[in-house]
Amino acid sequence: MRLTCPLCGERDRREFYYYGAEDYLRRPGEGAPLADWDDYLHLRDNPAGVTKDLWYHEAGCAQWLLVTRNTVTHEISGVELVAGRKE
Amino acid sequence: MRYSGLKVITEGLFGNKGWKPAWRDPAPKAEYDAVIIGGGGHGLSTAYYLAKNHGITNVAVLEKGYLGGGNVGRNTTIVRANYFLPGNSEFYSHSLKLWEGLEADLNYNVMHSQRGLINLFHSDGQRDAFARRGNAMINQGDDAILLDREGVREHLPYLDFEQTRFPIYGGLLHPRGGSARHDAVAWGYARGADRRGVDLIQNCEVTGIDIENGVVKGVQTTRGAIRAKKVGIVVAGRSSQVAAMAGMRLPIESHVLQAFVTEGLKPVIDHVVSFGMGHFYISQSDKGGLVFGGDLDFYASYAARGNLPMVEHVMEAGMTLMPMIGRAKVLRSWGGIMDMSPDGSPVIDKTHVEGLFLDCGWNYGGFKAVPASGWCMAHLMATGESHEVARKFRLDRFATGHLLDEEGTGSQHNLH
Amino acid sequence: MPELIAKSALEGRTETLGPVTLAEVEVGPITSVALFPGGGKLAAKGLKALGLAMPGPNTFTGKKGARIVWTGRDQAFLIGVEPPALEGAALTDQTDGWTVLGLSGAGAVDVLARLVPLDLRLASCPVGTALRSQLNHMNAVILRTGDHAFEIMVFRSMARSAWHEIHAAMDMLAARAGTKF
Amino acid sequence: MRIDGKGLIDRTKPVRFRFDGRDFAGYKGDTLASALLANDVRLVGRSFKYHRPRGVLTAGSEEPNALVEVIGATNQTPNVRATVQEVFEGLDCRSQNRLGSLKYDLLAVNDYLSPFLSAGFYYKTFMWPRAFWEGIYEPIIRRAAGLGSLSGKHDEGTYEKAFAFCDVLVIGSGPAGLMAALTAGRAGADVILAEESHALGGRLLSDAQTIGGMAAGDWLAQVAAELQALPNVRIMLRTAVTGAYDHGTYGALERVGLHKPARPNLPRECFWRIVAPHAVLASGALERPVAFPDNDRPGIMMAAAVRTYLNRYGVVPGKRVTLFANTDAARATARDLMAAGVQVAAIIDPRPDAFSVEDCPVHVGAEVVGTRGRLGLSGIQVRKGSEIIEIETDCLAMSGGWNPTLHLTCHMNGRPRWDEDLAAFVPMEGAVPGLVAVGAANGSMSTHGALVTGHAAALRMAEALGRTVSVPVPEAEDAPYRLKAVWAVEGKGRAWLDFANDVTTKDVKLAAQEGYRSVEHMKRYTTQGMAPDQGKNSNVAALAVLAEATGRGIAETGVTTFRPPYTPVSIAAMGAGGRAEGFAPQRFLTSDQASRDRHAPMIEAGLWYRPSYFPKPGEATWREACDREVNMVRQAVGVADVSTLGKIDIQGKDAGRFLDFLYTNTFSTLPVGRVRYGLMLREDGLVMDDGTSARLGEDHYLMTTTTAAAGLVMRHLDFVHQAFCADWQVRFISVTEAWAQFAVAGPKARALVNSFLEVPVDLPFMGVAPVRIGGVDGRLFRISFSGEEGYELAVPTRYGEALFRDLVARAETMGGGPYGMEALNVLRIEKGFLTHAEIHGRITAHDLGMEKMVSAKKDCIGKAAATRPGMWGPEREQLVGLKAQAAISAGAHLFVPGQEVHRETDQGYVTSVCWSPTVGAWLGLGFLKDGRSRIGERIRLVDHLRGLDVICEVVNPVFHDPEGEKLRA
Repeated sequence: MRLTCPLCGERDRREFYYYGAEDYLRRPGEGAPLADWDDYLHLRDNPAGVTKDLWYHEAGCAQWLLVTRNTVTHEISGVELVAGRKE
Repeated sequence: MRYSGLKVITEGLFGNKGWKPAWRDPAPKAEYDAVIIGGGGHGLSTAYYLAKNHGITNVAVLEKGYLGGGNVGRNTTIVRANYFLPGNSEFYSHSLKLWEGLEADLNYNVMHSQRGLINLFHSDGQRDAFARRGNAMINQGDDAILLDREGVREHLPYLDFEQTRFPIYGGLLHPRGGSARHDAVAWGYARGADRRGVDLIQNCEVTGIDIENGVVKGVQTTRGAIRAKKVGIVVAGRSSQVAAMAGMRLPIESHVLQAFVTEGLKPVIDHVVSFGMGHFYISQSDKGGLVFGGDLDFYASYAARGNLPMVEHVMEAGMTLMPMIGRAKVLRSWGGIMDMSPDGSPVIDKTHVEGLFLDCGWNYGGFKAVPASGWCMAHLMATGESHEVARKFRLDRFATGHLLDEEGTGSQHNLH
Repeated sequence: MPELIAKSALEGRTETLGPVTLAEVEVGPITSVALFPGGGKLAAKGLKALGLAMPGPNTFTGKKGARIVWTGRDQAFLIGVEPPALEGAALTDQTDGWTVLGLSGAGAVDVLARLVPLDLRLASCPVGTALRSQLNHMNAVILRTGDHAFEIMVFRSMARSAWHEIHAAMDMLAARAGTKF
Repeated sequence: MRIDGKGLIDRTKPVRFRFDGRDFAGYKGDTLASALLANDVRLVGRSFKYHRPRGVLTAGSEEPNALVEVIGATNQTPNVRATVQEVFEGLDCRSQNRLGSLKYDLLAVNDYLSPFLSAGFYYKTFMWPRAFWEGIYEPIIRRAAGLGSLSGKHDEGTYEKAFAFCDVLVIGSGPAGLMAALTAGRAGADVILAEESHALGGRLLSDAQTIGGMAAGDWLAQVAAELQALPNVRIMLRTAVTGAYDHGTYGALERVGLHKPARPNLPRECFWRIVAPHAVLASGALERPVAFPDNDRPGIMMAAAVRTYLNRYGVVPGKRVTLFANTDAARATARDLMAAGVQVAAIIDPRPDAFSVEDCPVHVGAEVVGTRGRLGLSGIQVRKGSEIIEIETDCLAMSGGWNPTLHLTCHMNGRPRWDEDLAAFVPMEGAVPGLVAVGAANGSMSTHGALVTGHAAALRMAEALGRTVSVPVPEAEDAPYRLKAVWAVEGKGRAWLDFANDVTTKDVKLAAQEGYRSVEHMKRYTTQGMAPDQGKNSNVAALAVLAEATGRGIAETGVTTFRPPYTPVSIAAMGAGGRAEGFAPQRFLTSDQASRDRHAPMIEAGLWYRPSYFPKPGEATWREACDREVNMVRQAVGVADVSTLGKIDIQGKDAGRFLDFLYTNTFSTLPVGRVRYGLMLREDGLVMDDGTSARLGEDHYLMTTTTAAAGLVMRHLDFVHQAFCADWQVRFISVTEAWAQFAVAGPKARALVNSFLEVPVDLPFMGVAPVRIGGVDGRLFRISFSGEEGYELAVPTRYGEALFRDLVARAETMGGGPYGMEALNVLRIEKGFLTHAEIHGRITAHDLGMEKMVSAKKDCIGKAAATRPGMWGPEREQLVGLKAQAAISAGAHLFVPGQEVHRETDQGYVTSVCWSPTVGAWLGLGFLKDGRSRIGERIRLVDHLRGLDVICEVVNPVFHDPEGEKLRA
């Protein structure tokens, strides 16, 4: 498996650390109800198909990446930096 | 038809012409008292115990492919009851007891073999953590023995005690741990359920769940609509998709776990052995293949196949721990799709829909749970109450913070 | 007053096997230059004094004695010179954090191909390339300093493992040399 | 038998080898199989279940029968394919899976018991009495099962792994692969041509034919020479591509040293990770056997294999050969044999309309229905209409047609497509992105088809790479492929489908009869396809038999999935580099040698090595040393290397704000020059790590983490920064490796520190200041992990060793010295300080009694989730100290004295213990239900595993100097 880091280029999967779904980017604000935190921390769409998830180029540039990916075919259709991402 | 050694001999003498099908191939009826979605190990055992323990036999198991085609047919077959946390301890303890009577109960040889499981540890801190776990196992009524380095050497003389990267300090021996023949477990439960009247319906995919006013009414399938008073979702690996049909969003992320088997070899590994400093566990099947595995590939996936970095990690772990296996050749690798929950423990619970029940989130420990999962899910579906050994497997425990996190790795689905 | 003797991780070890030489290299000061948001212009002024600029991703510029190596988003290592006073960037001394290994000679690429998951073909990795990646299980910064020459930066505490693994790869290649390929 | 003038072996280079203790001679270029056949050795193994005599079936890696153990100087290698293993001087091997000799295998009795050993018999018996399973039945089954054996000794061989990158990977070097490689190579693309065998050519080495008007061998030599000369083409011989993985990654196994005597540092094998955006699968096709009664005797071989042995190795496996084949193409075997002067007794062709042109008896519309010969074939029975013909023959060449070698195209779950005309599965197009199957692997069975499709695929790939080229395709044989599918022949006796696992047509039918009708059920119930050949010889025929038994078509029945590896790969090859210390990098402290000089046992702490204790003469146990070191710190001064702690340099105007977000407590208010203890939560509200952070300047902090969590914390910081506050004025970088840091602790610590500072400092507790030591800039922190007045002194790493030696020498003059991990642990337990033994991932700030450290004035990571009802409260276990006069243990559980001991009565557990020389008692830290309100109670500590049952006192976890007067002294 290979991922194209927007900075480092195409690299082997072994350089990356996987965290989870992009949900982790939508941190509830202060004072949000606990149900929002349950959503944030635990509940997932978990699609069999295209998803967006978070990878960390741990052995490379140490950037967190938002990857658009198909969980069935493993096709990767987009990678962007988490820092400075388009909301 | 009852199986026995005598039956094998008499059938053999007459050309094996008299063997009957292990299960029927019925067409789905229009209505059942209960429908189980998923014909894997857990679904089949749920149906079996619904019939056997609760006398509910007007039951259908709906399987989109073939029986036992999910994780029960693609795992490393380890059976153990070595948990630390209350909630898990009693459940797996109950499961192990069921395993110990399974052949007699099912009249099917699932080759459950209590060859002993040894978890190796490689530091003083790990020793203490394993001792803490071993004491919990004994407190639960199960067995555990703390081995020092020499004790491990007696059992596993082939380990690399001299050069391995993380020296072997000792191991926690769980004598009643072991392995079983995975397919046979599915088939044994299937045959047992079928003999009690359960309809096992293969190639029947559920496409929708019918709910009216918050009450389940039945399911839509590729073979037509089926009405049911109670519906159980038992589809680990696909839980999120099926639960979504009932409007639910689950605390589950699907991950691929690879496993490996070598060519057949004469007996060389007697126990189930696991490494404490890398992800590697191994046993030898009765056919002679070394069956081993490691950790998840770590990215969400529904493709039942993995990638090389984890393959290599597993092999490297094997080489540092027991380099005598180096010349065994890997014959086949495969991947299974795991329901990973945020604390590594499963869910057996009611849902917000009346009559709809959920059994999911087995992470990668589902095989050994097959008997107790079915037992408890059947109890829940039959009585509406959680079984006493599955009471903590609540769906809302993540929201409330009553976690069952054995590894202590936190609410990241792939870390358990 | 104690006399503090400086010691590098490998004490300047050098070894040649066939055409390939592996050696610990002394590169002088290493300073991380990490730009603050909006700090690029200010930092550029300071670097200009050295005749350097923040390098683009996966490259290094300058020559031995004063090099600047890309190491991440808005981040570079200034190597070989004491850092100038820079505004707009966080400067952090990294001199002692790294051991630099030089690997050179025909076959250096083959040695690295045993350990590094990178496309090292010259077209993909020309001289002047700096890649953050792995040397087997260690994080590393790999600089292509010549067609047959690399500098490999690893964490200082892992220098012995790095040496051992590169050396093992050299040994195996040397043993293969008699093998028809 | 060797035939003069035939074969590509080097007859000038004879090679001696041994098989089952007998010496034989072969030639360089022989495989073990060809050399044994040349020596008329037909019996080479025993089958898996029935222990039937078995001979060589094929000439490739798909061989199911001829598996041997190769005996090396230090170890043995099981299940080596004799058809792949090249002979070399001194090669020593033996047959396997036998009890007694190969000829008189005692387990051959199983063959007579076969009616009782049908598919799945073991699921139906061995259940009574229960205790007999592990005791009797299973051990017997295990001993009988398996094939070759491992020695149980460490594999000391050398193995290698490597990466390779190219534009076009060509898999297989038959006509299709050569044409593809030539086309892509001439176009200037970087090409890797991987060939499983030891020579280029594939079927061109076995078939006498013409290409482009020249003998195929000459064309091959010409193309091979050009490819070798092209700098952009890399030829990898003895390299089997074993797996197709995501995004153009392929696994491949190279046999580097297996065909020659062992040599130091020469790898036995190399496992390649090849990355190629484009790949050509030119792996050819595998001939398939026919399941007729007793089709498994030595001497019954694949027709193409017989041809390969003749043309490539100059060997014929018999004196009177017969051919049973259902294609025109297979007739070439008979013609080649006759041309070489070998007697062909008959050709049996099941097709009623088959031609009959050969100069030997040809039985059209006939089938083989039986065979004779105990240890080797001596004759066959042929049924032609109602007539049975007996034919004497010692070699039967069979062919049931061909299966494209499409395995790699299935590695990403692609399902092959059934082609009715070929009566075979062909690859699904695009099943592996970037991989294109050509030639026979894609069902183009003629040489012409191979050349044309190989060329076309490579041309398209070159174009995709922006390259153009014109390469003419030479003319070649283009005969149509005609066959009548024949899977099984009815008759008396068992007909084998899977030779390796002893699966017969009866087994497959029985599976169907018993309801195991899905192809996966049949496979699993009969074990068909699970033997070393992975079903290469049997899958399609077994499927066809199942389809017939269940009244379905083959396409409808479906196939089982081919999974990696294509051909078995040793664990050692894929795990190359992992042996011994190679499994993970080793991290060494600058004080490492100094500690070893003092005979300190070095123990692993994560990847680091740290001194356990520093033994003195006369100390018999580690405890004596540890007690001494503890007393030394409490009474004088001790020195410890703490460089392993993670250190993160954080700068910027928003650095304080950033720390406030990361830690539960506040750092933006910390004065410059001061240090504060911080607690860091995971977002789920549980404690992630703890440590101190120092404010070095207005916009400059230094965070420390625990050794264990250093990487985790760095990743966490990167996430929080990049995900939530990338626009803040803050940057950070690890400086763990840049600084060597030493703890100096004890009542004389200040004196020691000031003895070498150029300018002595008077630091307050939790202060930090820059210092100069011997001309070097360093940092001095007044922090303590021991409870004594403590300092940590940091210098650039290169000075670490010198400073450590100096500090230790000075300490010794003051009655102090170095202390190791054991003493460090005792000191921190005495003081109630935490490590990851306590912070084990299920612990909240509330559990630790640190809920007041969670600032109410600001948000921080983990704050919200920690308020969930299950995360705090008296039903949870809380940190307590335990004190006892008898030995206690970490890992024990806690109970109320007098109550029964079981799960329901469990009150908690112990995480750390020590003998405290300071307190004069055994001390422990642990977690007890509602523990803080139970201080002063007595609790029963039970450790079944270590046989301990001790009454302890529940106490405050800070045993030593609870008011902290020594720290602040």
